[in-house]
Amino acid sequence: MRLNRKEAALEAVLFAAGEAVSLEKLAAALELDKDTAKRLALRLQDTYQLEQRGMRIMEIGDGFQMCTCETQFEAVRRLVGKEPASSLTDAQVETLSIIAYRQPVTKAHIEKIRGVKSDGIVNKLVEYDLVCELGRMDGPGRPILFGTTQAFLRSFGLRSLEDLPQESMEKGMEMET
Amino acid sequence: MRLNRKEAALEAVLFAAGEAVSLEKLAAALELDKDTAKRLALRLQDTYQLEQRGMRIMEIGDGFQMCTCETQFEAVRRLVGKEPASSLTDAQVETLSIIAYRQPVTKAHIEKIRGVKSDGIVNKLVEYDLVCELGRMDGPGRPILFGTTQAFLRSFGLRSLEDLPQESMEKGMEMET
Amino acid sequence: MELSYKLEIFEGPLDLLLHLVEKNKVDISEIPIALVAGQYLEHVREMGDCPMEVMSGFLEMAATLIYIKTKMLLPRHREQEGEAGLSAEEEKDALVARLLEYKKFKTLAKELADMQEAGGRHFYKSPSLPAGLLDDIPRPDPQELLAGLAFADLYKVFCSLLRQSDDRVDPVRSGFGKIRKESHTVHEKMEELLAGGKRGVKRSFREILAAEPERMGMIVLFLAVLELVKGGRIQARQSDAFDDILIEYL
Repeated sequence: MRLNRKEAALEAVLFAAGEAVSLEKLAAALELDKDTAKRLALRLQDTYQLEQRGMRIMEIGDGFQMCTCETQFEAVRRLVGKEPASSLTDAQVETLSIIAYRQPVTKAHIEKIRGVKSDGIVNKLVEYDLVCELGRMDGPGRPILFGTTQAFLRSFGLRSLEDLPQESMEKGMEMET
Repeated sequence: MRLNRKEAALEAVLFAAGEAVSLEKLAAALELDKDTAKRLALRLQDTYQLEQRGMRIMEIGDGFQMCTCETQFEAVRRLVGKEPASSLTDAQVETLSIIAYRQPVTKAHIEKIRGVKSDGIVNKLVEYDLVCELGRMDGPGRPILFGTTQAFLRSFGLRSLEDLPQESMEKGMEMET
Repeated sequence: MELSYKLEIFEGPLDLLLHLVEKNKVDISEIPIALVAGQYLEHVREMGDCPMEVMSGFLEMAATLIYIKTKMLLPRHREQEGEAGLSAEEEKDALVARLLEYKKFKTLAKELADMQEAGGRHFYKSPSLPAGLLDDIPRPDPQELLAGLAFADLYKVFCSLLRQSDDRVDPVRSGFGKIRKESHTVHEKMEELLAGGKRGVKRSFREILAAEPERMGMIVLFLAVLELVKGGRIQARQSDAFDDILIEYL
């Protein structure tokens, strides 16, 4: 079914919002009065159901929201479940090494050593449970301090960072040069 | 037009993902082979256009992404209340174009072409997620190599890097380094 | 008009140079170095209190221009064998190539900016997964992520990073002080030099240079000397490389 202009606008607005949009905001965005906006939204809801689309329009509280249709739950689950456990990228290993040896350390300090914004990478490492927040630094802006996690230690068979013998660090240095 | 089950699943997956979904992931989620998944995605793209829907399906890189149709720009802007993306400064676009055409490229090479320090600008582009680290170059100092992201393709409406405007001879001669 | 022109901000030395080429309506490959070098210096002088890291790039280009100009002014010694470096023409060609490359990207950047305007008319949304699915997502196992990575590797990476970040501090440039505004033009300097001696008088270039407190002033002074040599007003002699240059008024 071909949509009329206002319906297409409604669809676009609900999509872009990603969350529930109040009738008031909806009406303002579509330049319609609230009653008409509501009638339009209910009609789009019917259309989606009739056409068995992948999304549906839900009436939530005083507004509407677009979400995936429950019949498509499995397909979406297959999408997100298919995250391959790849190894860390160069940038991630670098950032991890700085955090391991300089903890507790701020993002600003990591960026100073690497010479490039490392925000996203630190966040990723936190998400991977290799790095965690240790608290906040006393000082301007009270930046977050990061350190390595228990899971990080476990992966290297270490009980604590002190378990790391000094000699092995020197060995690392020799290998380097 | 009533969608068949696979089309509805495709729609649901693209909606839920928000970001670009590679053909491989799409095929896995839909339990189809890649060719069929691609045909299906292209058909959905046509359908959306034909029905003048509020969203459109864009081909980005080796995948697909759902976004609002440009004809609905005003309606969505009224909802969001501001410009979608702050536009870049001249220096930022200049740096971005060097990275786009010369990737993978180091900061030193960018600076050589621009004749000016570009550290802060590259960092800003990384922060905007238009540029990312691709790894490190083999060689003295192992400098970081930069390239453009999916978000770059998206915000410039490019399907792939091949869609970049051609570098013509009149625009300047090639300089080998 | 004149005011806004002076206040125009250039992205860098190449941007300024390109502007001058276009302003003089000359082909890039035919760039009149002598003319452009003078205009370039004017601009750099007007930049005034620029941060050192911005200024250094402009000065570097100024030095390149002066170097090429100098080579062009000086009589050629074709016979001299084993002269190191490139000829003035080759230096100029290299600069032209850089300028062309820069111009190409400036043009491409304009096209890209237009494309961004069109691309920016689409809106995207962040991922929104069906309720109940979020708890379902298996997180990558930290152990799997670190597979194949030994603690020694991590230390190696860390050490090489530290070395690079030490390297990043440019020991020469970071030692520079500030450059203050300098008000002399080449022309003024030439007059000053001419007033400083009569026909037959000999002066040490080193001594004149020593009175010049600023880098920019020295560059201008050197240019002025070259202009006077070219104009046949003075003669410059140097008995050996790195010796003082003796200036004789003609």
